[in-house]
Amino acid sequence: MNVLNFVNAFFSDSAHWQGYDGIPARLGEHVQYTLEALALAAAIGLPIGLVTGHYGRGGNALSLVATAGRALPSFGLLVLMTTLLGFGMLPVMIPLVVLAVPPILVTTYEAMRSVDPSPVDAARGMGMHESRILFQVELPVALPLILSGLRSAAIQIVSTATIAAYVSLGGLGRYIVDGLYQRNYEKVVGGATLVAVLALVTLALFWAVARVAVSPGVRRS
Amino acid sequence: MSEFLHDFFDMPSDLQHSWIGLVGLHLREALLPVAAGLLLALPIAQLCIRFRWLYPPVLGVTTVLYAVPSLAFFVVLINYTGQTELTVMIPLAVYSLVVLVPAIVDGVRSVPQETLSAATAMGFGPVRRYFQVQLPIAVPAIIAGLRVATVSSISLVSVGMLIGNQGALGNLLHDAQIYNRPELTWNSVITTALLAILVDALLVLVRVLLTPWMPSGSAGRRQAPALKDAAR
Amino acid sequence: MIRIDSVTKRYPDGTVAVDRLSLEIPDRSITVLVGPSGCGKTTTLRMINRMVEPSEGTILLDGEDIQRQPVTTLRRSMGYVIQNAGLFQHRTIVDNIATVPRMLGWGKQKARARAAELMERVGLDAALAKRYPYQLSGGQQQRVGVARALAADPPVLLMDEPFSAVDPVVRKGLQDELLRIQDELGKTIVFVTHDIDEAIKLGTMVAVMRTGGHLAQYAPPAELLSSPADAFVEDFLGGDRGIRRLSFFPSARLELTSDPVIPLDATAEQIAAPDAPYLLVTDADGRPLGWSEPRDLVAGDIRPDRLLSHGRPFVPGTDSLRVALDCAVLSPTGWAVAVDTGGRVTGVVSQATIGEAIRSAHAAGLDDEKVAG
Amino acid sequence: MIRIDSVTKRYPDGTVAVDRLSLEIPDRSITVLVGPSGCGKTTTLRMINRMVEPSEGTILLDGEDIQRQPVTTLRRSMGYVIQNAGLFQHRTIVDNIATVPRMLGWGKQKARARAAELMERVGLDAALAKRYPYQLSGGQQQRVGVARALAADPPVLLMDEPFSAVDPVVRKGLQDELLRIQDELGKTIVFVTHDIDEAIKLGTMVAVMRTGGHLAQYAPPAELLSSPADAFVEDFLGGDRGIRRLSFFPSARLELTSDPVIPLDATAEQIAAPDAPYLLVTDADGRPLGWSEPRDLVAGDIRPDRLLSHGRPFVPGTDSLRVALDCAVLSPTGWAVAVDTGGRVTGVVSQATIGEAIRSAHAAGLDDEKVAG
Amino acid sequence: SSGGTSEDPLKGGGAESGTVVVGSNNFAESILLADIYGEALKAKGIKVTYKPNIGSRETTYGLMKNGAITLLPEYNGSLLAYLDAKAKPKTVEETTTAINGKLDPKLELLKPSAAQNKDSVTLNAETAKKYKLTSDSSIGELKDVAKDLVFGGSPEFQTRHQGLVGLKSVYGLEFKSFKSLDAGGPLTQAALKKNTVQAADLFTTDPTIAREKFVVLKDPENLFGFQNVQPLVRKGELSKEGAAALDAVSAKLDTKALLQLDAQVQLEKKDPLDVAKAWLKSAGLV
Ligand SMILES: Nc1ncnc2c1ncn2[C@@H]1O[C@H](COP(=O)(O)OP(=O)(O)OP(=O)(O)O)[C@@H](O)[C@H]1O
Ligand SMILES: Nc1ncnc2c1ncn2[C@@H]1O[C@H](COP(=O)(O)OP(=O)(O)OP(=O)(O)O)[C@@H](O)[C@H]1O
Ligand SMILES: [Mg+2]
Ligand SMILES: [Mg+2]
Repeated sequence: MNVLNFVNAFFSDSAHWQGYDGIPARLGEHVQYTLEALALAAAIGLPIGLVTGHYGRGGNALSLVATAGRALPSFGLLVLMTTLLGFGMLPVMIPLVVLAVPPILVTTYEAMRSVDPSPVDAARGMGMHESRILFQVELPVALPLILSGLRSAAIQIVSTATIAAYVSLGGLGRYIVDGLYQRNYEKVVGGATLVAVLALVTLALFWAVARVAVSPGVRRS
Repeated sequence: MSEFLHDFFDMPSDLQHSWIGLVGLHLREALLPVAAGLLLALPIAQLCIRFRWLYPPVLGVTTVLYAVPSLAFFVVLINYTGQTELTVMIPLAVYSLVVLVPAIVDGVRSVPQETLSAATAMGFGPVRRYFQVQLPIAVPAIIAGLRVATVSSISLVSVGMLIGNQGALGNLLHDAQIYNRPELTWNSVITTALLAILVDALLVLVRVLLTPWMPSGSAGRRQAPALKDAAR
Repeated sequence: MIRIDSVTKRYPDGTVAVDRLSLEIPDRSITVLVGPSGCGKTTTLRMINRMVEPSEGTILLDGEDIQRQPVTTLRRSMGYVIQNAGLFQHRTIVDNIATVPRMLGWGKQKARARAAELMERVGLDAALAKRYPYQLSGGQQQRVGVARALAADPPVLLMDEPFSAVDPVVRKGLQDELLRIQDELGKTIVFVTHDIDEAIKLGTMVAVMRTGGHLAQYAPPAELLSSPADAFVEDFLGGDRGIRRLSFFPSARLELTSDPVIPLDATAEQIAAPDAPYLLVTDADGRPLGWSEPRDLVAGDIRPDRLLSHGRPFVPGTDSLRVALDCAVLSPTGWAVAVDTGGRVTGVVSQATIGEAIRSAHAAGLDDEKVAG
Repeated sequence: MIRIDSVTKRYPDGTVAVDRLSLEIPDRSITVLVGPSGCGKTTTLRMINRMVEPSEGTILLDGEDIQRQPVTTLRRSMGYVIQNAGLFQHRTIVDNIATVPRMLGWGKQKARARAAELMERVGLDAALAKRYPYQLSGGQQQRVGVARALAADPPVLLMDEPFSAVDPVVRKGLQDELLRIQDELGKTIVFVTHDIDEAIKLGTMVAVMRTGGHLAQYAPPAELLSSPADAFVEDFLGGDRGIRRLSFFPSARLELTSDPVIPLDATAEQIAAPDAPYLLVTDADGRPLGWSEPRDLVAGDIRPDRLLSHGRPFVPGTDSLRVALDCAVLSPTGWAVAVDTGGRVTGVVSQATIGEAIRSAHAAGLDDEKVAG
Repeated sequence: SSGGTSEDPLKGGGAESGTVVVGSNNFAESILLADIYGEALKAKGIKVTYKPNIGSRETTYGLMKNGAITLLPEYNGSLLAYLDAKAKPKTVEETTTAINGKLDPKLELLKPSAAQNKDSVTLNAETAKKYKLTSDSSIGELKDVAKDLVFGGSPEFQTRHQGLVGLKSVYGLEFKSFKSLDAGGPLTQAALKKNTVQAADLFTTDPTIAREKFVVLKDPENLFGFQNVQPLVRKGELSKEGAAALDAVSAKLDTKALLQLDAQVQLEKKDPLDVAKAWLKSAGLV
């Protein structure tokens, strides 16, 4: 399998392990982009999703926003933002956030909507305040789904952050874009492998978070 | 203004297509893979339904493939399929699986047990039951999946530009840069987004036409699985 | 006739759902399988149309082993009705009903005509034909389920808790409907329920099953009520066994008396004549107005608003002894008022007389019960 | 006392769910709201804890308008129990129960101790404390729901069809449990159900509502059965009104006779002495064996297996006249057998005597019924 | 790292016989030159299809070899550097000879034109000022300050001899870091302008150099070689007539003309095809 050979060659070349273009540096950049974009997207998507989901209003509007968000081509947006804003993190963050907000927003809304209404009713009947109902009754039950939304957003960001390389930023996409122009498959495949591994690590991290954060009473059902 | 419009729709000669031509090309490069993905997803999903243990690994594999950046896919594929549309379409078809397989599996599985029992008891064989009962009832879920797959496919085609003018409307992005014509970037982004929204709306229409049996009031609620797929 | 012969069903996980069950299901009558949750009723029913295959034993349909037939042929010869109807949500009502005929190769026209006919039979308005299931109420859906099962006129009907998801009022309507349809069509019906009242109301024969898939008792409902085979069955039957059993005893042969019945304009003699503690006053049409002690009545000045309630009247012949007894118990005088279908008094009967009637009805069936308990 | 004063609820879509309803709900008793689906029961209940605000009218709690209180304070002073319990699936049982105490600022220890106490009160094993709701059966979950509502010892308990999702056997257990708890704690309970039998069993007062949010009748259950206000209520009550009403009449004062009771080793004289058509034979301990005509009995050779079934015996004092009547009806002889709690025969009573007892029980309540109908 | 070039599996899009497939790299000048070649051939009645905007030389050379394209505008020095990193020709003729020695047997070069367009080491005005460098300074003078500079260029520049590799071995330059941008395109221009990079590889024909007052350093060691525009074709797939037409184009094309044409495309936003046609006409070639 030549792909495996490429992978092997890429990772065994010690030159690939140091310097500004080394794996640690590129991986660090990639993780940084991912975390920043995810944090931004979550900061936008989670509150809106939680509140609209709690009150059950605005589902149609959300669905429209989500469709529009997904319809905007990340790559085009990246180029556009670079044209408008020049170089820097912002033009890269915007497409990544636009990409990540719809899944977070929509899943959070749906997660909140799918919470069994009877405990909420019971909580209200007990005299719980709305905010308390949201955070102490609905959120713990909606958490697994909300995490799954964050997870898909994270995976998409990990995969898509590679386009940052096209506008001269770093990250693992560097290997793929450079490899393309240098006709160096080893780099392309190595870069893609790193991205896939990072995606797997992301999956594992979310799994671990779910194990810790989700109540056993919810996990079961 | 009209000059701007003229510039806006004036395609550089190296693209070898008019704006409409690019739109057509873009749709072809985006939709054919989804169609192929659907054809592929149906049997895969059926296998996953038949053999429950198969579903988690299939989901795992599709998710990992999905995580591979499209550009990397393109570059590796050039080895085999050359610098052609096919190179762009194969990864897109693969990506669509990550949405379509779960959509079909969940859709078919969501058919109520009573309905299945009733069908079996009426003497439906497994094949007839699949095509006449399970699949039609799964249509809303499948179309929901198709919507997500199609929209993201339309968005992803643009990346094909990086392997040499294979990105349809995405090619405008590169030409915008080398010819210093930023309006082409706008054109690319807006046209792509509009295409995606249009196709999405068309699919909603198809769903409405195909499923007169769905309570319209709860259409929003039935969208739930669809929206969840959006998350993938 | 369906004959279940020493059938056992063991599921792959080891659960024994049905244990050496033998049952003869008579033709053209309703046989009810009843028992607590998980006792194997559904499993038994599904073995009849081979949706579950027995681990041991055989099931014979008209003397022939059902294993001999192709499974789809067998199933198409049996209607199947389940809870929530199990309708095809993507097909209109008429197409739902026409499903089996269409599968059997009937033309579209013919199948639809048949469907329309069946909709009428089960009491569905023809206007519903083009609707989809979600547009129907639960009771209507259940009716569609029955119509669909009847579509190809199968000799056998299997019904698995068909009415358990609808509310009590609608359920009663559906039960009456089923009895009427059965009267008209004479199918062989196997009916599963966990509601003993439903079993007693519908069953010609009732098989009470016990957890573990054992048959606890197999008898007509009246016998079940009077002679439960063991404590489990007795417990399962619940209270009021005696009174409920009276449903099976007709009130036609009750000895009525019209001595204490007097009109509103009764003369003093008419009031004095009867040797009865209470008199029933009727209006000009003979409808009951109320009871009174004779001494409270003044000829020519009987005030209807000062009479005692006559309670609920019963219709001899139509109502059972149960209703007659209830009327007597409800009446402040202990006498039940009998009326004709027009509501005119045909006589009155004391609780003691009803008691007599009960005892003789009992005596007629005494042979079954020659076991001290 | 809760006083609902001419309250109307009009939903934004125009539905009038409750229409000028006035109701006085007595303290320390169970008041049941019953009626067909959509008649406004839930709306009425939820107006009491202001989860729905009335469009018109006022609701007074101990004389004070509930609008005057902060809504959360009001709600925390009322327990609320709903169908499927509405438990918090992410919390353990003990934490579920401790919710309101914790909200009220109790310490963790104290709240848990209270929860443990309540678990015992509602009949839950302490071992369940650390489980999650999904690990409990429906009936257990419902018990947790009740315990949770009782946690802060609120004077009022609002219950909306709390038992309607569990199967009939479990439901009966929960109803008995509720009656017991109510006996011990004396809460003011407002209970919504659409099951008239449940209403009659649990209610001190029963409010029958009619579609459109109208009050059809408000009365104690026995009165409801004997004198339904109109055809709607009568219909809603269903059959056997007279017999069901007997549940409220004790059998303690029935006149028993032990004349026809003879031991297994009875002498010829003992057999000949009683002037009765049937004799009841008992074993050495005095337990009933069966009935026989005197002429079929041979002194010294009474064969238990040839006796007639004695049917079901009743326990005077514990059982109601309803049970006594059922026993008489079930008995082939028309005589009911009375036993003590140990199962030893204390006497027998004929159906006619029971009829007399019914009539006199009736007479005691006759004043209510001075309307001919 | 040789995985990529050891096998060259490029294929696809093979030319229909009799049709000339004109390819180009993914920068404006290459597209323009391809258009000029193609239109010149069309004028001679030769069937032409374009495959513009393909990518880097690494890709286009492969496509030439496997026949997916028949004709490509090339720069002789760069091509030689790609084929033989160590060659150091002194004249255009030497360059051609050296290339012919290494060129794939299926390919041949036609006559070179006078037009030159080299890669370069170009500083932005700010950096030039800071280190007191002018267009008379040589690349070598960066030796001491390179460690403080970020260099920008196309991704492939990083691994080419006529790129970072050569800058290190020939001039001993080691930059602080390298930023992958594009082949002398707008990214590079913008990055240089905004001082995101201080030095960059720009094409000497780039009209922005003058506009932005960038400083192109001299290349005394001739690292970037001779960069005459020269058509590369597949042997035997272009008729004599066609070859003659291209030779005629090369004879007329000089650096000044090329600069002017580039300006039309990149600054005046004219379509390269129109520009090509107009030039051919004005040069009397059609
Ligand atoms: N496919 C199966 N695999 C394993 N056990 C099963 C299966 N189906 C049913 N059982 C078990 O067999 C027993 C009988 O099941 P069945 O469905 O026949 O009961 P039922 O009498 O119809 O109960 P219900 O009133 O709840 O419908 C139960 O213990 C059930 O859990
Ligand atoms: N939020 C609402 N908006 C509009 N109409 C409502 C709303 N809630 C209830 N209704 C309507 O008000 C009427 C009474 O509803 P309610 O829930 O009080 O009935 P209920 O007696 O509890 O019925 P059920 O036995 O089905 O629970 C119904 O017609 C119902 O459709
Ligand atoms: Mg069952
Ligand atoms: Mg309600």
